[in-house]
Amino acid sequence: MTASPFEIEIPRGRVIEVQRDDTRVRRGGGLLRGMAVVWKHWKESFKLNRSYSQIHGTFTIEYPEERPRIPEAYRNMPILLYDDETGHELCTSCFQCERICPPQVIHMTQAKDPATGKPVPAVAEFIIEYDACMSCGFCAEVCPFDAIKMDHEFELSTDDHTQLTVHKEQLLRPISYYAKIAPTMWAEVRESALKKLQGNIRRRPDVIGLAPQLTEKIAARRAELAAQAAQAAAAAPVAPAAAPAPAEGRKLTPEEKAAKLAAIRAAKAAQAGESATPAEAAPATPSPTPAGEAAPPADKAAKLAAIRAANAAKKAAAGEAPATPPAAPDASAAETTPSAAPPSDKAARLAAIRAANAAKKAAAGEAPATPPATPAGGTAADAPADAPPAAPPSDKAARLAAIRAANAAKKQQSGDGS
Amino acid sequence: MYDMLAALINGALGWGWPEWALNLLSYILIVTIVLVVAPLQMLFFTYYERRVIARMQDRVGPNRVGPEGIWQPIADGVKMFTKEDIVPQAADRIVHFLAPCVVVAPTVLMFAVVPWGPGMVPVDLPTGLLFFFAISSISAVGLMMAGWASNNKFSLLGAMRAVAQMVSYEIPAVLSLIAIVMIVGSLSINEIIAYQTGLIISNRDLPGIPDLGLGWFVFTPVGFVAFIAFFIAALAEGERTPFDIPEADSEIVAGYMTEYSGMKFGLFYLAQYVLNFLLCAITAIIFFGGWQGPGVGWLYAQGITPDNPNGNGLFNVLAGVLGVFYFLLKTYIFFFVMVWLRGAFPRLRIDQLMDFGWKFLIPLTLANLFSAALWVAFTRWGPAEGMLITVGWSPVLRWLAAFVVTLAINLGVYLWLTRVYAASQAERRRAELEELSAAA
Amino acid sequence: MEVVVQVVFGLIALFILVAAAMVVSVRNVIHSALWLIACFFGVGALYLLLQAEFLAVVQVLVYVGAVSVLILFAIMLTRQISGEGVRQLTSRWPVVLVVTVLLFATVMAPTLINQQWNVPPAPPLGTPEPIAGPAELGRGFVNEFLIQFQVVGVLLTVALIGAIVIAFEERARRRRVLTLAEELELKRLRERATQTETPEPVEAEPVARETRPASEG
Amino acid sequence: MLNAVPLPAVLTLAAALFCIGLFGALSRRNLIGVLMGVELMLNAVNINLVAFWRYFEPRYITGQTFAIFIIAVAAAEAAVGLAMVIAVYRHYVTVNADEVDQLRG
Amino acid sequence: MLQTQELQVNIGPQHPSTHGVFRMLVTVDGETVVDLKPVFGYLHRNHEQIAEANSYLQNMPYTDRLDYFNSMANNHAYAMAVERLAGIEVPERAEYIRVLMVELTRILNHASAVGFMINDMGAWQTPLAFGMREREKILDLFEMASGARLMCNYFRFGGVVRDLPPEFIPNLRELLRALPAYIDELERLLRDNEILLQRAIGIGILPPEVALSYGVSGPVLRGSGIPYDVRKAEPYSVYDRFDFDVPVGKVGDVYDRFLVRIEEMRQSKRIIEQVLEQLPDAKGGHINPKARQNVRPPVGDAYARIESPKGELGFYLVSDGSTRPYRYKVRAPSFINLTPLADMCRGYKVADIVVILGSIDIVMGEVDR
Repeated sequence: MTASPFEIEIPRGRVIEVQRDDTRVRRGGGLLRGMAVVWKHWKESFKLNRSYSQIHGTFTIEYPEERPRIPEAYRNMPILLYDDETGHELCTSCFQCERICPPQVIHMTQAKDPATGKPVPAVAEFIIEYDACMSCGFCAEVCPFDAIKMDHEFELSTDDHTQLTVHKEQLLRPISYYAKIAPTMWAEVRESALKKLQGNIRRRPDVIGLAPQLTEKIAARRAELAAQAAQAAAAAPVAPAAAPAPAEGRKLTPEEKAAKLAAIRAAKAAQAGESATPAEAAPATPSPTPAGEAAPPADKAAKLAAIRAANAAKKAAAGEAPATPPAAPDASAAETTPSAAPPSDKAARLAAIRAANAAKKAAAGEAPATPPATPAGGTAADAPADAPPAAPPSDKAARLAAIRAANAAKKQQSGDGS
Repeated sequence: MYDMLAALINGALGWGWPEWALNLLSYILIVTIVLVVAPLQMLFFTYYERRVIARMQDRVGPNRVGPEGIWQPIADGVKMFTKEDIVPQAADRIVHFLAPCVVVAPTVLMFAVVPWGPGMVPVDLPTGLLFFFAISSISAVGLMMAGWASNNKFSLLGAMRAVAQMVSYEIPAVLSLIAIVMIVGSLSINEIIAYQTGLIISNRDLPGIPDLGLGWFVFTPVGFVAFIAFFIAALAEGERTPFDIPEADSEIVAGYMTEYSGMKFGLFYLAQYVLNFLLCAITAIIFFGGWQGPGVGWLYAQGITPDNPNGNGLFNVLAGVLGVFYFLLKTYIFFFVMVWLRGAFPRLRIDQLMDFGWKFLIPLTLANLFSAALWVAFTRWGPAEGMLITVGWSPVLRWLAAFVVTLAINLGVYLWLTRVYAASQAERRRAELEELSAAA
Repeated sequence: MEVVVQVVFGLIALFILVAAAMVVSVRNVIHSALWLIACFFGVGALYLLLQAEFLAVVQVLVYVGAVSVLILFAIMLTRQISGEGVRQLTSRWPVVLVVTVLLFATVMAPTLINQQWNVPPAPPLGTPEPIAGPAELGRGFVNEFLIQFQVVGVLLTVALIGAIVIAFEERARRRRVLTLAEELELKRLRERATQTETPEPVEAEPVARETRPASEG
Repeated sequence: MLNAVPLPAVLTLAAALFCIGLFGALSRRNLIGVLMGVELMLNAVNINLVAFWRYFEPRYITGQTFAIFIIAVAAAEAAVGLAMVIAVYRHYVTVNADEVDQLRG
Repeated sequence: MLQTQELQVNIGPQHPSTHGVFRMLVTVDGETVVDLKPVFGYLHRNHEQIAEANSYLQNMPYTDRLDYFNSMANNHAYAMAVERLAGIEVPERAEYIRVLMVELTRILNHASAVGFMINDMGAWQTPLAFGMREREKILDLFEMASGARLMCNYFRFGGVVRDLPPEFIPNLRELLRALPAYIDELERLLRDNEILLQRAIGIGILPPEVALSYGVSGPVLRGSGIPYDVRKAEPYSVYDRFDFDVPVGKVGDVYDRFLVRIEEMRQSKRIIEQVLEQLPDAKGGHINPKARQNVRPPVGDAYARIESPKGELGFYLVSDGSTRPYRYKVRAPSFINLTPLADMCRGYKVADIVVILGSIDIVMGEVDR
């Protein structure tokens, strides 16, 4: 080795030359030593190793059975948050995330007040192209309202590429979901986020800014607004006050009544269960919502699903763990039925949602550790995607809710069983 | 097989079949068994290898198909069968088709002389060992055909490497076996197994040793060196790490198999794993007594044998089961060692492999041959053969002398060879350089 | 039993002759070599039929395992891989054909006409016949045929050395591709050599050109 | 075998094989082809030796011994011959016998 | 008179051991390499042009994708360049966190680089599996801190995006307890292995003067015996506060590079231990609160270089006063270390090419950019 052509001053530490001896006669000892190392690994591999300070033992995580530990800071895909209590989305469409996004996959339009045409601090449509998203997390970092956060859900694979262009309905998650997956990170920003939200709610007229999943809340809000309008009107004819939904003041059909009844029962059953945690189970990941045109059969099927879900939830609450009820297949069957229900069948939807919530609560109460969402997403994905995509979002949401209810109940059952 | 069938059909059932019918039946039975056993061994070996090597790498290995993944090879086989069989446009179609057959056929033929248990050898050829190696050398032709017919540089290169490797390592393999053959005095595999009775020391070398079926050759210095040399050569013949150069994927993609797909590719794998099984089996047979083990000899002596026609057939079955158990146990242990080596070592370069074979292994086996001659001389020869030193020595002394002398020779040669080999490796480049500089 | 043996012999003979004919007539050299292997196999089978087991095994070991592989190697090394379309026979092949057929006729005529070979009578079927096996052969090699055996051993050694000498390229004539480190080492060696000859150091020539010795014609 | 197949049949086979080999050795342009012809001829000789051994004196080893010697010689011949082919190829860049016509090279 | 036949063989672009889409047009004489022409660009993603169209912060996740093994190191170099350009101060705790992350990166890179090299030598995955196992553990730590395993995107101008989570340090200490045993084991498995010695000693020698003239850096340069390490030559961040050694090789062959990598893992472990000792406890000091992420640096240029695990990684930025870099240039160590490949391979056997390539330790994402 020639002397090094230039000297480098090393203030601390020193230059060490690696130890090697090329001239040593070797007789196979190194081979045996290597074999000994491998033998040690083979011998020790019959026990599991989950520790950082161990270098032996099997490290494999058998994935579907055993889930990897996901740290709080884990970021996969962005999601939008809405408030559980008021139902309002946190997003105000400030376009910060759209601007920062390095691959430019966030697209949004600002909501406008239908009366005045002025922009409202709420988002009308919000699209993220998951397929091009690089999960850098800048959107979540820059969002001043903490409306966009990074999800922990990573099972996003699909055989339909277009499903990876995700719309607002599928992006929305309740705050409670995020608080569950990232408690400390949410706790840091909770105060300011909710404060800002309260300020924004005041500037949102009508139902703008409400998460479309929460159709009951939208309905309630509409009723409230209608009642205000009715009071404000000087002319006070004998209003058919019984009708809760003034937009379509129709009488309830017997079927709708039955659905309502089912929903109430479901709610009661769930309350009877030991649903201590108020946290809601997660809704499905942006799952394909096969939109059939609403029709009475579908309507009925949805109701049926709701009733079954209610029953299942009741059973689960009672602590029985029989075989899985056939609710889930039925629900997906309902999905597949090409049908057309008038969008006004609100009662049925309401029932479905209540059932869903009840069941979800039961599920969350009993098995909070189970990662949510997966089975729901899975079942929904089972439904053929060829249904015409013409149904209004609220209708979709109702059916989704019904399915989720069924799935939650199912999961509850299987969770108890296992 | 024939004896058994005769005893069963003509004896127990009293049907009185003619001899040729029994012969035919026994041959068909044997062939069927071999043809069924060979692929089964291959299937098991792929699974076994993958599980073991996964464990060595702190993984789990295939464990999804069936209990503990035991059906994984079946699933792989089904996949192989359903894959498209692609023949390159420029390939020589007939030779391309024939090559896998030529590679597989000898491996099945080699089963003909492998004894599974006492009296359980398909054909007891007097030249069994030679037959084994003669047949194994045929697959080299198949590899050459595959490499040439594919009309691909990588294939041809891989085939030429494979054949060069097989041909060169056949020499140390056969030379190391010849040492054993010299001691036994027979090429028959049954004879070689029969020699290895005793306890640590064969009771043919030193009469009076109790027969526990443990007088294996590996316990003698000659046998040990032969075993090491043979096992290394077997690794090279079976194209196992560190000698898996023909299919070194980091260099020449998949060697001669590059242009094969579907079941033809599967046939190459079949051939390779069956060959590995056979090499492990031969190692177990020659150096570790094959089916010999505590109890087998005694059990078999009670059964029906040519020497003892009035024995009890039940003992035959017991001895057979125990013998097959010992035999397979040893074979699988050797395959474990093969997998272990694969898990631990990188691969040699082709010229280093040739150097190792020709400059280290062959001198070592030649020296071992000399030791074997001395062993025979010390343990068996008398004044009649001109061995005058040992006149009047007791058998124990003769055995001890043989042991010490051969151990000294083998150890000395090993130490000397390693030194010379290392020096030759280091000096070659240097010498060439100096020559070049002198030429300038 | 006799019929079976006759049929088997016929098949083997046919196989050998067809394979041999293919060896000399096929255009592709590789195919020709493969037919040669088939022919060797046939001869091995014939040895088995003649109850020369050891010889059959040796035939397979030496011819199939070694000689044919050697031939295949030589073909591939000389890169006459695709012999298609190339004339494989010399222009005088009809003459050769006539000559060989005549030779065959002259050899066979007395054989076929005069069948008095004084073959000892075969023992009746089923009686064990003492046939020399590998053990007798081995003993023969170290007793009766010791000299011949040694001569063959010497012959093989000489052939081995001769083959290496013939095929070996002299190191100086062989083109040696130097590695970077060797180039520098060589440069240093040459510098040292020139320094010892002449006191003042001579500027070394550019290394990269220098170290690939031009192959002379 | 001895009863079933007469000795002349085996000898005829050997002679035919010899003649085919001779034809190959004389008519092939390719040097390797010539070598292959020679190998065929050697095999024919071996068949003769083994046949005579088997039919005349099976209890002695002379015939087999000579066959083995011939196999050894054939192997040596193949090794040297192919080495020469390779040397010739290196020299003339051809393995066709009729193109290798220079005494000096 | 000698008609040696030269054969041109393409190794790659789709080849099991070219570490990505990389082609080597090799002229061989028999098995000896006469000439080698590296052909790359199959993975060219227009990184530098994209960066000039992005804002400064938006480039941060793109630097992750350069050398996807060492995203932390890439982040560090880029953040340093922008900080120099815009004059941003970095709090001390952030500097320590940065050093910690980059040294962890070095360990994981060297562990898997050694594994890959031995894999190219033909070992059937075992050293690679061992290397990958340690890598996984370190990636777990990265995930805890940054939220992602590979594309960490952890550094920001003026610090790091978030402070270390509370479970990070205990887990790191656990890992540090295992590291010496792990490195020793890897060494025991390979260091004296006769087969590896045969494959590695005297193979791919890069003499120091040639190495310098090509401008290679990192373990390849140090393997050639030149003690050049940016951490010592131009101590950036807080590297002047740590006590560590610079291992150098003797001959400059594959084996030296292997040994240097093993030794550097030990030194990195030493640095990490010192970081843990000296780590300031200032809560919330992980980022300079005054630093704006949406930087608009003044007109000028800046070059920042770090000792990335693969060598000297530099970012050169020119600002025209806007929010986007006017010029953005990466000095990618993999690319520059790859340039002497032809010289390193000449005269060796074909099978050595992959080993030499493995010993250089390239990542095509960085070579092609």
